[in-house]
Amino acid sequence: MHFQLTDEQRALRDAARSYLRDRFGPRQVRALYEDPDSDGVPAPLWQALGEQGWLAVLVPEEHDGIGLGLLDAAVLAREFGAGTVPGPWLGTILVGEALRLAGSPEQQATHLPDLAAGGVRGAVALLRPGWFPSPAGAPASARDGVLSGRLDLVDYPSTADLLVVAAQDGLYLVDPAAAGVTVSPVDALDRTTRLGTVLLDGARGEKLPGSTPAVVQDLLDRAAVLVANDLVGIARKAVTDTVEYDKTRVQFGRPVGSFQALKHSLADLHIGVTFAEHAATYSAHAADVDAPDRQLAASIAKSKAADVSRDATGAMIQFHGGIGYTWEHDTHFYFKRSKRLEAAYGDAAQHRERVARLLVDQAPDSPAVSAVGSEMSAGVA
Amino acid sequence: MHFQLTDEQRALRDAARSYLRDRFGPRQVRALYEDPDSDGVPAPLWQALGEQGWLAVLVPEEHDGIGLGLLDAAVLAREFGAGTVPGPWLGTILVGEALRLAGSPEQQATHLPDLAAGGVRGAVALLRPGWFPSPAGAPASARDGVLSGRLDLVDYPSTADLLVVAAQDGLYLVDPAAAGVTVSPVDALDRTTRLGTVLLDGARGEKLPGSTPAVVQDLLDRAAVLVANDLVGIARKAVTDTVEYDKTRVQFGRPVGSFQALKHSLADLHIGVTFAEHAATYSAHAADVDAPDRQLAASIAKSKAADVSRDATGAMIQFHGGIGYTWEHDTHFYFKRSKRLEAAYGDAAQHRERVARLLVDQAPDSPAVSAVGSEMSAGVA
Amino acid sequence: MDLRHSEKDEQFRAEFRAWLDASLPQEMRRPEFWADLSEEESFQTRRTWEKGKAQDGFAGIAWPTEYGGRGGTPTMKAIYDEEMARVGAPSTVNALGLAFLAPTVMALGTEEQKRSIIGPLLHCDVIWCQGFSEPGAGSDLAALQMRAEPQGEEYLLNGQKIWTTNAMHGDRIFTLARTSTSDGGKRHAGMSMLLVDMHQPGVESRPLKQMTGASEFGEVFFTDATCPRSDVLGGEGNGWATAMLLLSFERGSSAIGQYTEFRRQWDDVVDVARALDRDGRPAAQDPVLRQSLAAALVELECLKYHSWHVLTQTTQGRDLGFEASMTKIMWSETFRRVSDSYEAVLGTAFGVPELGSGLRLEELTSLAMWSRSCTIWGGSQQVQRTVVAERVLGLPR
Amino acid sequence: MDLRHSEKDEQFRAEFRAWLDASLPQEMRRPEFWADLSEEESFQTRRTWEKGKAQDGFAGIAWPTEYGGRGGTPTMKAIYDEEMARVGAPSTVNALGLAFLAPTVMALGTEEQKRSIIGPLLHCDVIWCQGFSEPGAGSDLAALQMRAEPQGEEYLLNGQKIWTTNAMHGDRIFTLARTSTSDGGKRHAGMSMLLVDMHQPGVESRPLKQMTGASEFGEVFFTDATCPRSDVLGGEGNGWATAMLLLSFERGSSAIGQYTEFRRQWDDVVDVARALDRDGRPAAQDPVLRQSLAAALVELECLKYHSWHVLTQTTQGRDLGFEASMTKIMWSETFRRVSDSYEAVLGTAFGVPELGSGLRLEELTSLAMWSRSCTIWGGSQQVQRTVVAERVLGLPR
Repeated sequence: MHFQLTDEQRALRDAARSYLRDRFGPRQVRALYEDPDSDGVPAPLWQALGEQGWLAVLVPEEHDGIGLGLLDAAVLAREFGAGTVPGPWLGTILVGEALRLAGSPEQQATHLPDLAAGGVRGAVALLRPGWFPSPAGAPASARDGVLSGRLDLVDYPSTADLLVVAAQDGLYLVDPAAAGVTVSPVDALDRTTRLGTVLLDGARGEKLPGSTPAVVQDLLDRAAVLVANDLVGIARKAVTDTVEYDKTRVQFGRPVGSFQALKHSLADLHIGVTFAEHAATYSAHAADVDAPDRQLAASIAKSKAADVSRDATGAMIQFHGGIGYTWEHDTHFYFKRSKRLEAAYGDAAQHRERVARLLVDQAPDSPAVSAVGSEMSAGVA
Repeated sequence: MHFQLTDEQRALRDAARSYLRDRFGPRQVRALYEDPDSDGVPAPLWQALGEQGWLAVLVPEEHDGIGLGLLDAAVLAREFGAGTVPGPWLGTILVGEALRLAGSPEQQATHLPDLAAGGVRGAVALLRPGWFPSPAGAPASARDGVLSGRLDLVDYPSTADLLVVAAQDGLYLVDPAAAGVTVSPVDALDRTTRLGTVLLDGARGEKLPGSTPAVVQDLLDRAAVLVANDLVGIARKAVTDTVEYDKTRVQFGRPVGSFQALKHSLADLHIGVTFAEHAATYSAHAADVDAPDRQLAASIAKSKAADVSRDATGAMIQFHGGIGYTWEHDTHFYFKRSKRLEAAYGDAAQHRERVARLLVDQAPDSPAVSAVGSEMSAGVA
Repeated sequence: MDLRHSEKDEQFRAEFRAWLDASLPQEMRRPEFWADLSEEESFQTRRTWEKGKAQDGFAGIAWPTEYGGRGGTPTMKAIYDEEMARVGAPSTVNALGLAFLAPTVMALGTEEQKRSIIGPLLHCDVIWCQGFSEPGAGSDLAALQMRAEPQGEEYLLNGQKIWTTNAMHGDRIFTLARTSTSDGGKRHAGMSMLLVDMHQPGVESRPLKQMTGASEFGEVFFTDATCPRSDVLGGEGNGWATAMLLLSFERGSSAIGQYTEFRRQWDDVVDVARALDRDGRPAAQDPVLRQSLAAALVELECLKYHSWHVLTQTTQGRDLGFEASMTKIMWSETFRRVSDSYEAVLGTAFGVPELGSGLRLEELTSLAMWSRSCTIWGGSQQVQRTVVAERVLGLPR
Repeated sequence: MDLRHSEKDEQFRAEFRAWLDASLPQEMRRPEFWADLSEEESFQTRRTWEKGKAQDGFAGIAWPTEYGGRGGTPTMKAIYDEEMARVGAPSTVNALGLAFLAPTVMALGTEEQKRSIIGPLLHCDVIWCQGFSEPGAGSDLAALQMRAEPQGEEYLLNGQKIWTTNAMHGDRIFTLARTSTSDGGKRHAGMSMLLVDMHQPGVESRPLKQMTGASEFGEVFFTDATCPRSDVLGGEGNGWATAMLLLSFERGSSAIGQYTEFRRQWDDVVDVARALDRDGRPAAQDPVLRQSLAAALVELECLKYHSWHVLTQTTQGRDLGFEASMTKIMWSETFRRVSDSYEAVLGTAFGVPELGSGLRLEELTSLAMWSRSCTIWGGSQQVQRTVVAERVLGLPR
């Protein structure tokens, strides 16, 4: 039993970490904050994502991808959270996942290689804002392949080459440049994204034939798992930076980090983030091995990560004192990114409600109950 | 504007306080804990309640009572909470209130003088355990004045001379010794009460003619207000005793109360209890002046008091260390009484839901919204 | 227990309400009006309106008439705060001067200082800044480094202040500086409270941008700036005691103004919850969000009760002492609770300027972020809790 | 990432499961069985059953065979904990001996001590108590006062210990005492860990009744009690180091046993919520209670993941160091969360022995109260948080 990343996954993590340390740090993030009218996709960053294979992790090898698992993507998501990395990485990954899980062989062959290489940027609209994360929350309606609906709070629609939209009967590929599609930008507090509203009014969509409700739910869960990992990256960074700051900031003749009230708060946050890291890791692994408790694990990860990231980024401001509330300090990058993601693909309360649906509403010895060795019965790894 | 007790109310409080200090302290409470098979009504205490007029506060003067308001009774309830006082005081007061609010002149004349003097002990069954505090939660059903139903978790039914029972169509007086009434004692963790189940099977009840749904709701609110005051008394005592203990308990060469983490927890508890004290006071006053926000005030008081008392009695154990977990220390009297009362007449969550029904579901400028001077418009004091 | 105000106090309410009806344009009551102005426009608009209010006699409500006040009761001041917040009147441009400087001048100032400072302050002819915090002296004010060397009839000021509200609009600044060289380990000795003209070459103000994007705060740099030796408040070398007295005036505040503001915020959050879709029904019907909204309302109403308690004590001439230092924790935590419920209601839409329905959100979002600064400035929550524990509960240091 | 156990480990699980099926009577798996026994009956029943388990080879799972252990892997020990908790097997009567004394003897004991202590401990022939805390030395263990004066070949013991688990059933006690007079300000010096026979005239045990009414704890009084000088563990004067090593063994624990127990508790709470009426429908359908139940479940599952993490590190021979001291906070807080949700579900029925439906509640109610002691003993939550902050996060003292 090894509940830890493989050597390869650690190498992937280290590669992302060094790239962000050397090539895309807070200075580059700040540039996006100072230029809200830019498209929000720094060209060198996007090029690197393609070159490093970070857009190809989940694309099968037969379509020029690397064919790794969700846990590998989660490793990247966590680093991207810690670095408050902008750009349509998540949207592109999710378009790829939609195609991989529900696309026809032709659709896969047409789009997956470009998505893996970074030549095509994806964006998704899978859930109405505020709705419970299930296929019933699909934001569009479809009739005979023609789509209509208002898709709110879409990440990076203005720069997208390919949209995946959920309608009541499944997923559709939509060309954002097609007739009947109007994209309007919306100001976002978190400037590591560029938000927009997409109006569909008689737009043609190409159905993904395998998009059953179960597959749509799976895609929503995968999105939640990746967001949970991003949040966990944010939260860990918030705690680490705050601890470092409080070791050196002196007030009343001693480092503020020597005050017991701060110590205890930071100890509790550290423990909370540790729990959330485990949950975020396991949720990705559970998807990869199709564990019986994979839905439960996704909801545990998302609710725990959202709570912990909210608390950690809030404490980051409080325990930096006045400086933590300024534009010039990086604190607000974390706070604002966390706010955007805390409720994405279901907020903490909705995922707790889902936990209740899975465990409270079912018979006590339902297979959703997991334990060490549970994968044995699933017979996969 | 005076948001404070009158001199008379302070005198009432001081009288209760000195009686409890001199005549009925923790030693007497402990005797009840050591003798769970006793009837739970110490005779000298009950006699004193009658002699001091503490059972007569709310009974009109025309029926040999003192004719004061709910705030006066609340002052007593708070002291009784602080002293973890046993006995059917609350039940007797509530039977009196039911008669005063809904009884016929004959019913009032027959029972109120005895209730005021302590010659008759009351018990009530107004709400099914766990139900939302409204007339719909009535535990009995009535047909042609004949009652049936199982009344759970009734305080002091075994020693009661007179029961008030809520049925779907209003309140009934029931003689506990009558045919069709069976009382079975139930063990209680909190031994400052004696619980029982009352089975009604064809028991005769005497309707209180004025018991409209509004009056039943009013009675439930008054019960919640008195319980909120009891809880606030518990919570204040828990904080005070813990502060005193932590000033003297030395570990690591200094009083444990000098550690910042304890200080901050106790400061927050002190502030919470202060808020709850205000809310408990105002809720009683609001009933006395029939303020437009009296229902809101009752729910605010009950939810805040329940939360604060739970936190304060829990902290009392934690911040006394091992000794706070022993039978020999008085801590558990407070903890257990708090547990019994936290959910009585609606728990904190149910009263928050009620707040939402009153303010979120109504038009924004409904009269339920209160402010300084709101009584002006009600024209009463 | 009697929550009615006296007839005289209520007459004042009626009079002030009538004045507000007549003198506060409807558009100025809407947050959108202010959201659409630049900071400079907003400041000047508020200044002009406030000047008119003072000219009509609604400034310094509870202050003596001989210094330009209205000579009213503490209750009238509470009513004033409440009515201002109720209609959403513009916030004062002279907040620090009104809350801190004026009562200190009244208590410790010379007759000349009283006459020259209070009137122009009330009429917004002089906008006052407060210069206390420094980069190395936040929670630990006594660590401040700014020097004011006596040179003949003047002081020569050198140093830096930070978190200065209205730094870009200030005319004068009351600031704490070291006027004598360090007295060994006595960190509190040798300080003086100086009243410094900001319109001089040696004073430079820079805006400090906040995470909201706004710049209510700034930094003030002093480079050989001067200040006459007569412009000391409370006596040379008494700066620490003067500052402590000054900060204590916040404690007398009843918080009824804050309550009324936050209650308006809560009402607006509820409106948003009614408009926002959540699973095909209004978010206001979601049982879990209702818990969050109601929990905030419970704290709000408790804050109101507490403000009645404080007002009762003040009216009866009682000094609440350190007990009153709980008020800062109470209102800032309550503000956080209301803001938290806004965050919960908005979810992914937090930070978006408006909802599809046209409901504008800038103001509510700014408030939610602003609530996070309120647990830091004016004594962080951590510092305040220690004060409550030691001074109110008597726990050992 | 591979959460499967090795085939050998899983064989052990199958074997142990089969043994449990055959050897643990059904009635002993039900909490009611235990609730209806006296404390003495309960202890003796558990002791007898545990003895049988040891005789059949299921004790000391990961300990060397030469001292009576099974010679298994850390994973087998985790599987053992999990299977024991899963079926609700009786808890061990020798908890302190197994968790603390045995590994310390293995690390520091003489060969003679290893041979004479481990076997009888595993077979419950000798029940061990731990004598650390004193009335004046709780969180601050170094403040202990008990004296053990060397007199020829013996120590003469005088003093008092408190919070001693199994005080009324113990045969021997490993206890920390001062064997040399105070060494100036060095509070940690001059202590020794003594292994004392409790069946002697100078040792008196008294039960200490808890708020639950039960008496798992007791006090032990030493009045000129004796102990041979050969019964020192870890060397005379090395008591503090020996105690610190001893306490560190708790940190290696993976908490999978606790997870499994608390998860059973949670399942039972859910059953209660399904049975309990709330407004005419099961409490389990109340949206707010569901949040409380689910929040507890989230913590529970995170505790399980963490136990996998610890087990992974242990299996790979890594020392988790102080990082592992977080485990105590994690499991005790999780236990509190589950207990809190029970309190919320029960409401006014908390503390009543059964529901109308016949559902027995004594065990769940005892657990809910017991959870409040777990944040105190074995290093209070406050002490643990300081350790995490200083030793794991590196915050300054």
